[in-house]
Amino acid sequence: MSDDYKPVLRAGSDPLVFFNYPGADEGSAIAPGHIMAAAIAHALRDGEVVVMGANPLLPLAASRLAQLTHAPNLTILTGASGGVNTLVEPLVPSSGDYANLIAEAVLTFPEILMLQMGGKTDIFFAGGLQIDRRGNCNLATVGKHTPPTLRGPGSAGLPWAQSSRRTLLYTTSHHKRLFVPQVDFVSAPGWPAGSRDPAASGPALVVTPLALMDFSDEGLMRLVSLHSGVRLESVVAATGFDLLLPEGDIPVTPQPTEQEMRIMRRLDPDGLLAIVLQ
Amino acid sequence: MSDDYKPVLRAGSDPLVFFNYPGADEGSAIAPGHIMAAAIAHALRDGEVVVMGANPLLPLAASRLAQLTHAPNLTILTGASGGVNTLVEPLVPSSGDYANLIAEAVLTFPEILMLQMGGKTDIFFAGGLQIDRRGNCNLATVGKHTPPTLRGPGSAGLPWAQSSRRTLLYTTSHHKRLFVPQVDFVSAPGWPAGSRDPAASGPALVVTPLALMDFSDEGLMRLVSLHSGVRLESVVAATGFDLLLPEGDIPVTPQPTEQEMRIMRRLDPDGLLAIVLQ
Amino acid sequence: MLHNVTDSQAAAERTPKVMELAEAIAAFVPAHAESLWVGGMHMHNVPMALVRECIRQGKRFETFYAGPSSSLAAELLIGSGLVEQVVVGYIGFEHFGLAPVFRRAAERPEDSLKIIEADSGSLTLALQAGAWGQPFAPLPRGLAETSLPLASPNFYKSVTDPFTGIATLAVKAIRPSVALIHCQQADQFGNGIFKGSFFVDRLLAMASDNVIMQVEGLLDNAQVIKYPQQTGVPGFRVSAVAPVNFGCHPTSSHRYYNFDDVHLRLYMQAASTEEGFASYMKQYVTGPDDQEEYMRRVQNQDWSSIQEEE
Amino acid sequence: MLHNVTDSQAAAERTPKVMELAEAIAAFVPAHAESLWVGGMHMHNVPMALVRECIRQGKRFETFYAGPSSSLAAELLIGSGLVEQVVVGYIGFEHFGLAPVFRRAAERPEDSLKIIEADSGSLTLALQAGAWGQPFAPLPRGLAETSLPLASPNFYKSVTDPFTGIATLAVKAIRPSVALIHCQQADQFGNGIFKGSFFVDRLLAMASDNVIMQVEGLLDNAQVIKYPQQTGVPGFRVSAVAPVNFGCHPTSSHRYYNFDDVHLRLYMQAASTEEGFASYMKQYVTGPDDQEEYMRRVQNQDWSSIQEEE
Repeated sequence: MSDDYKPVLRAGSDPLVFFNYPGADEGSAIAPGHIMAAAIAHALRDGEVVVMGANPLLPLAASRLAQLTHAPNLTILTGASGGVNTLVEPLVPSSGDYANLIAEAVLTFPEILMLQMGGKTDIFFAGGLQIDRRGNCNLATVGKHTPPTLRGPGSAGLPWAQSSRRTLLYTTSHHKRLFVPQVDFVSAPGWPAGSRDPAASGPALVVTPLALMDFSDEGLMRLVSLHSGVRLESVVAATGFDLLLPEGDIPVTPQPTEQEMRIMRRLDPDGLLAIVLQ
Repeated sequence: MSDDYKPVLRAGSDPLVFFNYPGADEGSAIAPGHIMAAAIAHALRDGEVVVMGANPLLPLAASRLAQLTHAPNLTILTGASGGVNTLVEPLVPSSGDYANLIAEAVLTFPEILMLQMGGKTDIFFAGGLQIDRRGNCNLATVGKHTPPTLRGPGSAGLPWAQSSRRTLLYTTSHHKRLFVPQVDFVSAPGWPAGSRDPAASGPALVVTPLALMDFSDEGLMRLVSLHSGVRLESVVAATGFDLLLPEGDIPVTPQPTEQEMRIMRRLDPDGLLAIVLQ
Repeated sequence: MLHNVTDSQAAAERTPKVMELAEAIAAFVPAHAESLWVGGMHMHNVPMALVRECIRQGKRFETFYAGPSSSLAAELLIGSGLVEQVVVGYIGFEHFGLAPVFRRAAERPEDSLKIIEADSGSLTLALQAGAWGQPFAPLPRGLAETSLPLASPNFYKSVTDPFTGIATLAVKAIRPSVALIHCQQADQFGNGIFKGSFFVDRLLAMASDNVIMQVEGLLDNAQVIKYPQQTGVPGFRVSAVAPVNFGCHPTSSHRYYNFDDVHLRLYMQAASTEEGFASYMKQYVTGPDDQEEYMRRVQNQDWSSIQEEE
Repeated sequence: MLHNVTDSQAAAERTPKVMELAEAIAAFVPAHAESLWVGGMHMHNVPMALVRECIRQGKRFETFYAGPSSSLAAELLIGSGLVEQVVVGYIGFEHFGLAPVFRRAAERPEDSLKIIEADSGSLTLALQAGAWGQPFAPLPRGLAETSLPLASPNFYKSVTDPFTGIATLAVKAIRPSVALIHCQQADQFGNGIFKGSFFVDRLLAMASDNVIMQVEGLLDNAQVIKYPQQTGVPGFRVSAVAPVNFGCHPTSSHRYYNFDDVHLRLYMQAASTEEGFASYMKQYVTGPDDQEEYMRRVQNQDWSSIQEEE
């Protein structure tokens, strides 16, 4: 630490020491967060460039997991901080954290946007207040626009999702108010009506605490697998539109391997992945 | 010097040690270059921001002289290097020199252009292959455009001269091929026909080895003063258009004071200011 | 070779830009400013001491640019009623949740706050265009498929690409009349250093008419000259430098201190009701005369009671 | 807190990007590339070893962007006849004088080289628009009063500002298919460090399809991670890293060596005639097999004879 490092305000306010979430445990059991992170990691290919926005704990855990297993050439852009290939452990929950600058480079935020909007990234992570069956995401307003019944934070970087080859959607819950037939406001565009252009970019995967979904050739959301212990009826009941089902038996999302769990516990000793998701 | 500093190619190739110009002397006499630098320095006001392009020895000497005398709050942007308020002594002849980074900040070159084009600078320095009576400057082609009789380097940053409040023109010679009735190509626009809008930005001063000139209310070049020992006839003969003359006696450009000469000799111990200008 | 004593003497004659916080805001923020952009992002490097002082002095802003990612600054300014119109890229608190005051203002049936729905990328491109003196910024493809152009037809307009004839959306250049930014350190002439992330703040300082900078501490000009590549904001872009301890609290100052999760959760809880927000404002913004008194109140806060309430 | 041994093991599995100079050019520069932009400015940080290798391998470029300020790279590429069209911001040698080969090509009556008259500001804005995925860049006011729009009506086109209705000039976005850049140092994954000025090279690396980087020397990834703010070019933007000694010669490499005024004056003198240029090319560009042989020839040059000629 440099000699100009200031005395901390009080215990816990050190920029490189993070508070424990209330209720944080050792995270020894496999939680939905671990299954989700592993599933996202499997979707990332070696050599790809991923960019993430606010609240990036899950995509960051998934990307680091991929880097430490099958994708050592993955490049991670940690949103607001401008960090490239952050190495911080444990992971931190805020995208703009100083800790994310334990990294290979620090870009300005305009540069992060430039790389994203300029098509220099392969993967964009997104979520929303609402997601519909075509993968449209809403981070702005629910209900009519003025005044809304629920005011979200705003569309942030979501309108530029298509500038990355694939968008991976993730949610920390799975219910009918979230998975709606049609979003009230399109922050990130999903697949247009009609059959999907194979060369087009758009939402590729949806990861929730219950299940893994992708999109059909017609651009409609389709169940890929159910997480261990989740019943199809629960997912259908929690989804506000007719989810396409895979042919034949519905697979179970692979449980994280022992090695994957070991890495995730190291990245996340406080079990944030297990807590943040209910 | 840092530990990664490389062995030099041979004597003289050290990035912080500059070659002597052939014929460089102690510069003890007052040369036209000193008169010009002092005249430019006098035109700079405290608190202004100046930006210079290629081959900046003269404007850099003038700006440093101003900073060290009446304008301590002057800000100097040294073109290609991106250096802000360079302090290097002796001055170096190339705008992109590493030595110019003995400075307060290093900007990228896009940032230098951004500040210039975005109107955040007060003074732009320009010159050209041709300058006409309205202050238009040509750095592109003499004669017809394709093919030209003389191909210059190109317009560089000159088209954005008006983004700075005042443009100061300087030349290292004064002859009829340079001071023409009308430039063959406008790289930097001068004053338009008609009377000058007092709020408009444009060329304010022309400094040559013979004389100092400004522009009338109609935007026409006008003699301000003759350098010591220069006769009016010489200037008239070397100027390819009717130069407006001041009313009454024509003043002599002030000789640099003892203090100014002392500073210039310190900034330029090799007498480059005396040599570059013939 | 290096600058010598005479230069240092000249530097000594330069006018320092160091001011008291209140003095800087009084001098460089008009009573009714056209527009405001606050540096930092999310819960990081937000110049909260400058924001609180603007509120104390009752400065009004026609437009507040909440981009690319605003949090507490937007909340306090909106909640104080000092902002007429907010252009929204993002206002929220990441893992702490949605912005309670912004939500309440937006969800109210009466139209007290004008909200222009925008996005972080367009806001940043508009700021960059402003810095370059460009009149507007054409946008990359993609935005036409969102609801934004319809929701904000005056913010996003269509223009025909003169090279391809293809219609593309564009945003007008933004040149904030006031920018508030935080650097960890600066010299007395305003050469500011980011000890961590840059966020949008370097660009912001280049684009804005008036830049007011708060810093954790001052350093010598000689130190700045030693590592000029480290300078994040060149001094000539800065109107005033205000040194202030813990000036970003409760957001973080990179390398100096982390965001204050306890205080932020206290804010989230208080601001969940109008009354709670009003008492928060009284206790922490309008009540304290200055940053020192603010910090005393923060430090005397009974943390344990708040944590027990969880 | 910090990355641990396991990470280093993973990093060890990453594919290094280090290549021999000739191999890098062979692998990443198409035989007939659409466009080329060379980093550095004037006589500084120009990746001359990469440029000479492109010429040795006979790579052809449809468009060469001579912006914002090109010197010897433009000369050698134009003189080799490998460039079909050059977009000119500035080609010259500052205090050494005008560019002799460029002059000769331009002043010839027959139209062997297509020259697009442009300017450094517009070229840089076009590159920036390319990096952002914007279709074009509107220009600040002023250019309409120059001769440029008339001289280059396909480079500068008029567009109507959709917010004000005012006509403004614009340039099409530029995304170079090949960028050659010089960093003083890089790690094996292409994280490059500028030890001095950045010039346009950081932006260039973000905008271009293929970025080939030469460096004076390699450093450990661990060193890069120690000072991440120092990284000028993030590795993922780089296709290949070629370590080469004195790779910018006869231009400078900031902090490493100054430009070689003797060799530059030798060049200026030789290139003042076609025959002289041809023998310069044979001696210093096409003749030597590689950078080592080039440097031997440079070092064996009889400096004193050249200096006597002055």
